[in-house]
Amino acid sequence: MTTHTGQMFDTEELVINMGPQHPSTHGVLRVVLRLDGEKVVSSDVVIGYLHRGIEKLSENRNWTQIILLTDRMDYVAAATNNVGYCQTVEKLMQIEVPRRARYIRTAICELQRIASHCLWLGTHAMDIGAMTVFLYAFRERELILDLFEEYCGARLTYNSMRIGGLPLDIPVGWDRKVLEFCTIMSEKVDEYEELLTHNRIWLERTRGIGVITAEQAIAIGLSGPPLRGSGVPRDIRKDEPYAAYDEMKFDVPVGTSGDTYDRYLVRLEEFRQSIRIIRQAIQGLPEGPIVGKVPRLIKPPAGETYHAIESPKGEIGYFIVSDGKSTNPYRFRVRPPSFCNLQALPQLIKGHLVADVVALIGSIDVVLGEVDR
Amino acid sequence: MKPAPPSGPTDPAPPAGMAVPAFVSAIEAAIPGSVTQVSYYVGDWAVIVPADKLLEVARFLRDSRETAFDFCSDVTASDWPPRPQRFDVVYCLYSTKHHHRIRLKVRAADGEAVPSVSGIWPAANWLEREVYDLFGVNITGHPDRRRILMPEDWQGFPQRKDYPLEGPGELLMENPLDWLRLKQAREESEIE
Amino acid sequence: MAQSIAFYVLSTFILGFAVLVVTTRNTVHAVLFLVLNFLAVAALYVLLTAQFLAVIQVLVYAGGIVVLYLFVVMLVNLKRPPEDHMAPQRHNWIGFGLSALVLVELGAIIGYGAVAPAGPVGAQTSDLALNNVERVGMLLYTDYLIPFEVASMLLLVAMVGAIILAKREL
Amino acid sequence: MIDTYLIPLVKILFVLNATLIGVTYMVLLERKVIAWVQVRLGPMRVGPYGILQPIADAVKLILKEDITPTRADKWVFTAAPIIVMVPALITFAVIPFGPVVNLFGRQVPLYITDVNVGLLYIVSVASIGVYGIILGGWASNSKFPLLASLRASAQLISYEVAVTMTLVSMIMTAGTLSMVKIVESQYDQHLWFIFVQPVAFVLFFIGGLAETNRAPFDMAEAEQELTGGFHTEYSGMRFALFFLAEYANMIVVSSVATTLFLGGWLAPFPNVGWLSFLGYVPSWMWFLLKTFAFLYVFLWVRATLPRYRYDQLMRLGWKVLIPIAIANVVVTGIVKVLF
Repeated sequence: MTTHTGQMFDTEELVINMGPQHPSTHGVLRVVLRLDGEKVVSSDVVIGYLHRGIEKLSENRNWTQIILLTDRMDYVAAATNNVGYCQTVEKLMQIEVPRRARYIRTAICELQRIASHCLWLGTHAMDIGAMTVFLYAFRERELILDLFEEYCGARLTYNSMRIGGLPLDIPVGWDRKVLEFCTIMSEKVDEYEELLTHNRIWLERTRGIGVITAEQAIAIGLSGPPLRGSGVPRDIRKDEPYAAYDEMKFDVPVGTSGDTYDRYLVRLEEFRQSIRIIRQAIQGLPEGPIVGKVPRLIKPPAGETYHAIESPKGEIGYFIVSDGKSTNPYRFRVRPPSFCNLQALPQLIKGHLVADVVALIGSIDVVLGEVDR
Repeated sequence: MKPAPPSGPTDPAPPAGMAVPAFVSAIEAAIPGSVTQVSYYVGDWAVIVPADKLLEVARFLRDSRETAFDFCSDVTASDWPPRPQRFDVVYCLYSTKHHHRIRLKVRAADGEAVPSVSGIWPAANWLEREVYDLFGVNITGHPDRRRILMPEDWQGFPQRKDYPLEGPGELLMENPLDWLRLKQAREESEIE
Repeated sequence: MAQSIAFYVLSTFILGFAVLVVTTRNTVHAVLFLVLNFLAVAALYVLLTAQFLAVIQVLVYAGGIVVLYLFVVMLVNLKRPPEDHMAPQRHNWIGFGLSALVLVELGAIIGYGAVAPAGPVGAQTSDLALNNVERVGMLLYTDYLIPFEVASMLLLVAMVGAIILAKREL
Repeated sequence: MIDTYLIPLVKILFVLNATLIGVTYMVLLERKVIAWVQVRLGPMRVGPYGILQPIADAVKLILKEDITPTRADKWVFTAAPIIVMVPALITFAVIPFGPVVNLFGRQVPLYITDVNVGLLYIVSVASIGVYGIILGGWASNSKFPLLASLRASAQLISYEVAVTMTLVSMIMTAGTLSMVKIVESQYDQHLWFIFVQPVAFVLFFIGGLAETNRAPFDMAEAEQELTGGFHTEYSGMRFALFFLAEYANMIVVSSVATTLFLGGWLAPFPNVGWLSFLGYVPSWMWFLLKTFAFLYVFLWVRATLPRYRYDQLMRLGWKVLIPIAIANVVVTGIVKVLF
């Protein structure tokens, strides 16, 4: 809007505040944009509005109580957080998790990944203006929430893992329902693709927007689908297998150009791969116990470790220090994938238009509960 | 009866006979005097590095072909108040080529400078801001050292072990350290 | 009778708005009064059964050109220091000159109208065989072809010029 | 006396009220249609199937507090919604809902008036509506509305060019500017103009979407980007006026498209003998049906497509629609001269 003829008029940069109350910042994210016309000159991301001090809080909770706190970080993928935390403590205590528990964990993680991606797809499409996809994706997410409700009684914050295994075995008939869901879901993914993948407006809105090369993506610390969208085949499920992923057959989709469209394609393909993994995990579900040999009082020996798993958003890592004396961790630290991915936002949106900012916030898929903890 | 606060992490040395992998042994070989201690626990290798050698080691770890730690997973810290160098600043590194991990550790006293590695791994930018914000570790050479999670005018550093966990709301918000002193004085007077 | 009343009312409006355009301090308000002025003029055209002209007046002036004025007024920062607004004395004589010229012109028109009333035009409008639009079209492409083409040429040049000005690197 | 004053007055009152009611029910229709597309139910609480929802909405909006921001330009802020609403309503003056019919023994035309520049009248009146949007955004004295109003006005002006160029080719085809005569000429030529000018139809439809600020061109109120657009600062009935004007404009565009391309009040294929039973359906009914079909497509598009980005929208307007529209005019002229 402002002219570039230089001497004729003074152009002013317009500073606008996107958020913390803004319909498409996915929570309480605040982005201060410096605009030249509608083009973003520079930006500053302000976070911390949802900081609840979970890390500090955990230092005064015992080891089992913390599982509940991890639910509240990435609240759209609570089960994955649970698994990550439990595995870290298991690693500290050197507990062997039974095979059945590992299979169920795998299935639950992947269900959670689908649910999280459904939410991402819905909100991302909504930001770009395709509002029907939003409700379609939520329709399928609802099915997953029903499955989770049947499994652990909760629909959002599951608290569904225990150190050393699972709190409870799967309900009777649950495995059949999960397989049914897989059948439904694989059709619905095609439906999403029909609405968006070859839609010309969608292509124009996402192709070439927010391009980040593989080197830049690694340097800035992107992980998960945004990193794979840039063509780096890094997936912790493959590289450092945990739970039962080493026994599963699945592919890691990677993009080529590192733009919003590729990140979208990667996530859509992950829907299919997740369905594939769930099928394998449920069909090959071994019999056996669901909890390993866990002492009555969970008190890991003094020591520290860092353990990461692949959450739907990227690498979620836990750095835990135990002093070996008390029943709570000495230091509990989460490496939140959303936080590290969000760091790339200023780099991504620079030079793009305001309308692309919302597309890009959606494209890196942040959950503010996890960013701020 | 509370147990006495621990004076530091265990950092156990690798068990005898355990082969030290190349990416750990290469550091000392390349930069003499850079490794204070090598530790191994539940499968994780950690290396303690003096703060003044940190940048050199970090650059070596990123650029050397056999280490190739191009991905900075995490930067965090832990606080051990009884120790003179109370902070452990921990860098979790990962190599997307070789798929191995290592942890670098730097010990620092309150106010002691720890050089920023954000020039080597841009990913460390926000993570170091968080370490500064929550622990008050004096990260130097950082391009944009501001608080990140806490409000800009926050007093004190919440993740420190001596940060008060309770107190009269507003006073705690505005100046936790004053409250701490007040509380200490009160307790002392009660004892007398 | 009714027509005369309408004419005088409209004329009052036109003159009133015109005065407001030049006296209002707020530039956006001035532009808005200009729009109202144009709309009143369009109404005057309707009164003369020149519907085509009226519609074009609204479409081109009120709906197009003034919108651009509004853009400029809104986007360009006009809040200059007050001393800039105080007209320097040296420009006054231009204003006087122009005003005098307009006055002379108006006088000439009135005088001419008094001498030779515009009879034939009124006679043509009552001719219902051809409607308003068609007559304008016929005139434009026969009697006034050359001015019409020259005007379109001028507009084309202006358009190309505007593009070149706006887009430095072609 | 009755013919010159009373009947037009009654017609004006009737059309005005019908339009306003139609507009409020458009809101319900939109919510319902989009809900059905999205496997939802839509409003269900007020009345059976939510049929009284518009009334409840109207009551709510009228009773709401009407806030004028402190730093807003008070007069302009108040005038803007009115400026948007009035043009949308007065365009209905020239839209023919049906031919001259015999009503209570009188010959009554089912349109308010037949101006010989009807089509241009609609275009010019619609161009006034832009002011409401620009001024609404400017007078709010707030950043997001200003940005949105600039977007909206630039968009409207650009697409006005494309739509007007398209209309030129239609005028050439019909040989008249009068809305009634355009319909009559479709009867005379034995064809709806959609079959004569399919390109113009597509252009007009796309342009119409953009002119009414509808998805996928609803840049001005892209709530995901601009938190609501130029009417962010408006509340209560003034906000509702913006809202209603949008729907009124949709109805205008649909009516114009029906008149121009779908033969207005004519039954399908009025000249085909064995289809003459379609003529038993009243003409105004056909008009409403066709208009409604158009409106449905408007809603359908909104439910399906993502939103264009602002620069892409301008590019589409200037680099695609306008050249095609001009080419269409040239081709129409050539065909007209040759045949």
